[in-house]
Amino acid sequence: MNTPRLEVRAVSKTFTVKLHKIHALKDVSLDLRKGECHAVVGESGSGKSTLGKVILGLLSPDEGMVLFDGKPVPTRRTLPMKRSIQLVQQNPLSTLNPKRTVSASVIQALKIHHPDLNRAEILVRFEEVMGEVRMPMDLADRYPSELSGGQRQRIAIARALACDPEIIVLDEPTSALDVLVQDQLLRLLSELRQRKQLSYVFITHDLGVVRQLADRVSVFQRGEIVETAPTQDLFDNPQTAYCRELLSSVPVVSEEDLKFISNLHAKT
Amino acid sequence: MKIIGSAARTAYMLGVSALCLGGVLSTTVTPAFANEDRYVRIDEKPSGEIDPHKARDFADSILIENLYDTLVVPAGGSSVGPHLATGWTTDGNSVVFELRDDVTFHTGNKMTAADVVYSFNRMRDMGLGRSFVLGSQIGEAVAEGDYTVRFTMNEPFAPFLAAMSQVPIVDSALVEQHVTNGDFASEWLSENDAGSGAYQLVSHKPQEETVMERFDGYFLGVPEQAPDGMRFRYGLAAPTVRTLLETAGHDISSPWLPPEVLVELSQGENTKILAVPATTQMFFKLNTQRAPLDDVHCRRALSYALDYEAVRSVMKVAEGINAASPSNGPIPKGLMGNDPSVADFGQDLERAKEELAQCKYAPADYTLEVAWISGIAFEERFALLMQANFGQLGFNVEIVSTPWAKFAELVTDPAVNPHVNQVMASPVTPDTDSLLYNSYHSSRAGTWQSAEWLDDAEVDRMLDEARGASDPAVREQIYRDLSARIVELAPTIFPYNLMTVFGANNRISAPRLEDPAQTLPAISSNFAVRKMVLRD
Amino acid sequence: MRNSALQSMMSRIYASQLTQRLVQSVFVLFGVSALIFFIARVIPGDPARLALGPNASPEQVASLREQLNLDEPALTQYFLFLRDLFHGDLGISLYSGRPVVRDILEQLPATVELVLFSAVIMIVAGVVIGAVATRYQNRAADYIIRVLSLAGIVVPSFVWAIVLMLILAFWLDLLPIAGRLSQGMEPPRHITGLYTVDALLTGNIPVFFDAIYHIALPAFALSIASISQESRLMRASLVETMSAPFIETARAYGRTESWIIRKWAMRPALVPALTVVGLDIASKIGNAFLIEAVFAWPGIARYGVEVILFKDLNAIIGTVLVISLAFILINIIVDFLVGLVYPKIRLQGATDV
Amino acid sequence: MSSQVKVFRAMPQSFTAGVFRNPLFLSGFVIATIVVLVAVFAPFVAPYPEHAGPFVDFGNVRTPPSAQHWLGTDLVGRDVLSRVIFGFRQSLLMAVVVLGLSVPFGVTLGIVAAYFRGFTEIAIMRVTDVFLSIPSLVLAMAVLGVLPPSMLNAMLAVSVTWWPWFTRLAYNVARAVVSEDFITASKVVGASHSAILIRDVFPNCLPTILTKMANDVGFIILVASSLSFLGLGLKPPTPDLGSMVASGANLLPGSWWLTLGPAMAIVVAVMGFALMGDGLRDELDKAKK
Repeated sequence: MNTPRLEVRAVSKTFTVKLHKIHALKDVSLDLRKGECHAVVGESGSGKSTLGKVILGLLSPDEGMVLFDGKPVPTRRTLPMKRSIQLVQQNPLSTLNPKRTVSASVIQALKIHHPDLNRAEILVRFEEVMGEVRMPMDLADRYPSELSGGQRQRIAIARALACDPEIIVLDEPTSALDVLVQDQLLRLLSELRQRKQLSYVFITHDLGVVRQLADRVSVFQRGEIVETAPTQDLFDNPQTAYCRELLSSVPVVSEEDLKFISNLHAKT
Repeated sequence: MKIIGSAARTAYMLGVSALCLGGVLSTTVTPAFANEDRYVRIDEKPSGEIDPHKARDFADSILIENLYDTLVVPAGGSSVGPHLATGWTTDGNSVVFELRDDVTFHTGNKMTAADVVYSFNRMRDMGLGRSFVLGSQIGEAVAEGDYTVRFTMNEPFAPFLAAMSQVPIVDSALVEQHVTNGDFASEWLSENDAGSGAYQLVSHKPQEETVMERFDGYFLGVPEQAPDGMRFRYGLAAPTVRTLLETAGHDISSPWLPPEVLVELSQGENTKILAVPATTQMFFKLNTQRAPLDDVHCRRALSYALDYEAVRSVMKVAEGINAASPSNGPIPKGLMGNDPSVADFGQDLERAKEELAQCKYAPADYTLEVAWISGIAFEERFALLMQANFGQLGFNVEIVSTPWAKFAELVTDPAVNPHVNQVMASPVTPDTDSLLYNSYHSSRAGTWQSAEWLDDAEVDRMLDEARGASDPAVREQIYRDLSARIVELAPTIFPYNLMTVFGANNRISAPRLEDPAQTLPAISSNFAVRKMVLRD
Repeated sequence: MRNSALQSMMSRIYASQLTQRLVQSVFVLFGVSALIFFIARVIPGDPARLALGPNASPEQVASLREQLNLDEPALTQYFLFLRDLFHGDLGISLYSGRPVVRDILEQLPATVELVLFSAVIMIVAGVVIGAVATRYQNRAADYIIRVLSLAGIVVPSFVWAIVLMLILAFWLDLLPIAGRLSQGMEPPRHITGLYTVDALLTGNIPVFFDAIYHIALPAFALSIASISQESRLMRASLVETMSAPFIETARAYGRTESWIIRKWAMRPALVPALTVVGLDIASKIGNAFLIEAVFAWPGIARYGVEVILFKDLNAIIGTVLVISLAFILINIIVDFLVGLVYPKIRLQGATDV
Repeated sequence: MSSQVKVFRAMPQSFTAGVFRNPLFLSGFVIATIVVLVAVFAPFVAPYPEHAGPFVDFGNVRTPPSAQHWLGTDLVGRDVLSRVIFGFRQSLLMAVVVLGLSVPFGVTLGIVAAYFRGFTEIAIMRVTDVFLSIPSLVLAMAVLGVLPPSMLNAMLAVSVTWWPWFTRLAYNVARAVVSEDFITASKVVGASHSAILIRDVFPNCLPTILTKMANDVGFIILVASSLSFLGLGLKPPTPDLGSMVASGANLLPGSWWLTLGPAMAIVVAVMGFALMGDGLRDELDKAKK
């Protein structure tokens, strides 16, 4: 059964900034199977986000290609193709258009991918999606500035879900949130993955999060993948020096710690 | 306040020192230049042309008047008197001028017959400026000795002598040196003078000022009390001129000041007005080729509809003095053929409506374009008046303001030439011909002077006849008949005869601009600076 | 990277950026020349007829048309024009009958001098007034200054010119209102064409003061609107700077507001105010016509409007080109100077091509 | 529950409330409102509405201010106050049309350039530079020199000089907006370019554009009056504040009322809108912080 849904094949990408060539991606390959969460870790600037953009079709690679269901993805993606791969970004402050209510942002996505639905049906779908991300409907006609960071990220997820995607690129979705909210969001993501058989490309520099969520991990250094392995293997037995260094710097937050923190919150 | 103390202190100091400086300068710097005080300062429209054979408008003609001389000069009425020529004889088909032998150019060269021939040919061959006064009837000019010139005629040309008063004589030897590529030395002459006039050029900046100084070798001499020079300034705004006149920073204004300013100047302590009862007339020229004014009845209707009294009321320039007086039709007072009995034009709406009823056009179908020359402020009021008056007949009137240069171009095409054009004109030469021929002969149509585009065989015949007739009495009669014919055809509305009025500082007196007895009909002749008197 | 290496890289970027700007402005100038050439070409009316006057014969008009290439297709005319332009030839002005280049060279210095003086007045007064407004931010003095500076902007400059002339020249008779020098004052030997500068260079002190005495009123009238503009900008930029963290630090040290404004906030705040100086100077060239008309200042702005009304093709193109060239150069120079004064801008600029 | 969802809602209310507490904006708003009302109801407000049309009364010229004519009469006997009131109409119409032509055009080009980058950006911004490299008064004069004088052509001429400023402003603001994450999000969601431009880019540029527009109403009146002063104004007898000042200025100081009335009218109108713009900008700056 498990042929990859998404394959990145030997992709390279360079940028020219002030006459200097920067290799953002060097010969990067990666597979993603249905329902799998593939984490991409590395320091900032190591090319993780560029990979995300290539997968999403926001950048076209200089060399190599992206395959979806075994077929090469054309440069100009069709609407169903766009629908299949969605994105949740890092910064909750700017991921939503501040001049639109959150309902408008989500409903836009619904309308684009469900042109045949009428207004009432759209609203029904909207309520469903809001329910899936546990957002109360009375926040629907708020502006992003009137919501908390976590709420905004939920809306961003809702917008992605509205498209009925198969794959979601999660570009550091929790790094700007405090630990508690981060945890809630990760639980939500994990639950959604199981329920909807979603595949995630999880871009992060936070190995703690990786351990919690990812099935497999690719480690990035200066545009190259230095190691790809199942999560447990990587944590137990890192193959490269770079990975070992990376792992040694991870602060470990245990389940007990989290419980302790949420209790604190509950009391105050 | 101590916050930005130092900055404020600096600003304060700057202000104080500027004021001190101003005070010191105004008392010390200004009066240090004695001889410049004896320059007369005159202003005009934006730019001036000093090539004598390219000069064409009023401003240019003042410059040429002072830099150059002509064979003959206007001498009152329609006559001309001797100037560079001591006299002339008419001999069959030619005119022979005897020249003075004591005239030197500013270079020191003697003026001879060769210069006269050269100048005439240059003016005619270039065909610019005022060369239109030289009818095709004039044949060629030949030097018959150092001080004798013969002009032969192809056909009789009565206005010949008057026309010669507009042909400035240049120093041919000097001009020849500067000819390049057969350009008649026109580039050089646009910046230098080659004349014999009472004043010679010091500097010429066409958009700033032209300065000239007394020429001591002038053959008629320049009186001691005449200004030592002239500063001819271009493009000063009315409030500036007005202020300068008050503060003795200026002497004579252009004639385009608003009448209200002239009224104030006439009452000023240091100022006065100069009024020249010259042969200038205001013409409202109707485009006779453009519907609905190609119908004589519509034209007459407009003539009767105009409120002449109101037009003239605008031109009050001093207590009890109105620059405008009722007109006698196409020929202004003081020119041959003027007929005081020609109707005193007045508003008569009844007759206007009668004429309109006979017109084949319905006024409501047409929008009349009434033009005025931007810069001549009072013309806008006439346009507004016409809009109201013609509106009473049911015409829709649109007012367009055009700069003079653009207007001169618009009139070349009868399809776009406005229906009504306001033009002030005076005869270029003292001869009636120079005014009427260039306004009404069908061969002349399409210039600013002939914005009417009149095409009438009868008028053409009379104009040609008057050119050929040599007997003044016959010419007088022809022009009177012509005048009646033109009034009947109504190509033009004649709102008023005009005194040309200038604001002036009290220190200048210009007899030709003030004393009707000394005033000459060609208006620029009155700007001979050597005839002015400057009080210290 | 070491500091010196960083600096050398910065200055390389800066230099390449400057060259880039210069190259770009050449293209912009081509654009301006094309734009104005084609605008001038659609002016209805026959320039040849205009030049020769209404009494010229059709043959004369036709021959001049040929001489001026008026019968060629517009594009050919434009290329012929460019060819001549490279030879420093803008043709003959129909309005003055002289080479356009000569007319412009004669008129330009007067305007440059006028604009320069009013720019100096503008910068000094604008900065001082802006600083005062900031000091008293959101208090009565601030609002009064802001309303007054608005008045400076909303009263048309020709009205200012007339009002100043009435008061200072007509009623008080303090300052002259026409010309660049008193009558009889010989202009100084031509070096730059700016009378004040030439007089200083030739050591002719009376002429220097006389020139200043004459330029004072027009330059002030021309600067009023931009003083107001500049002081508003200065205020806005100072207010912004005053809320920056490093100013908070200074406050924490107990410095007075005035000290902070002068010593700390002024320099960074000057940058945005100075960058618009270029734009302001350009708008002055336009406003200069209004001023030059009232004060009989023989400059290029007045010339420009005359030739537009006269439909003098060559002169219109020449004037607009020169004015645009001046505008572009001024902006580059201002940017360059700002870069020198405050190097941080360079890097921001570098990423903001 | 779902019926409560409003797809559109105005700007956050705190901003609107803040604007109306700003004294600059408030005073400008009051002045501008009065000017607009006077202009709209000119025929009812003006004491002699017929004096705005083809009317002359040479028996009653140049009378100083009096009970019948609060601002005196002009050179052909028309009531100056009435003409000033109708002059507001022309000025506002001018401003509205110029903004109506140049803002959509300029802003569209600006955000398109910022969004698409590449050749589109270079082409648009260089052409804009060309227009910005000619001082606007000079450019407007050149254009008006080409066209015959009429209300519409005057508007066209000013618009030709006005749009590049909006292009540049919109471009600068939009460049910042375009780099925001929500634009990427919209692209990923599959929104079309036009939808992104209209829904995402434009609304986020709008406050800055509106602020400039408020200011510009006044400045357009100013530029138009400068053009009129140079003799490139509207066709008489249409009341035109700039030409009224210009023709009156020739008669200063004697007939001061001919200049004072229209000059004050320009000042008041420009002031009102400029104050509004100032206040808006203040609030905008606060909102950004």
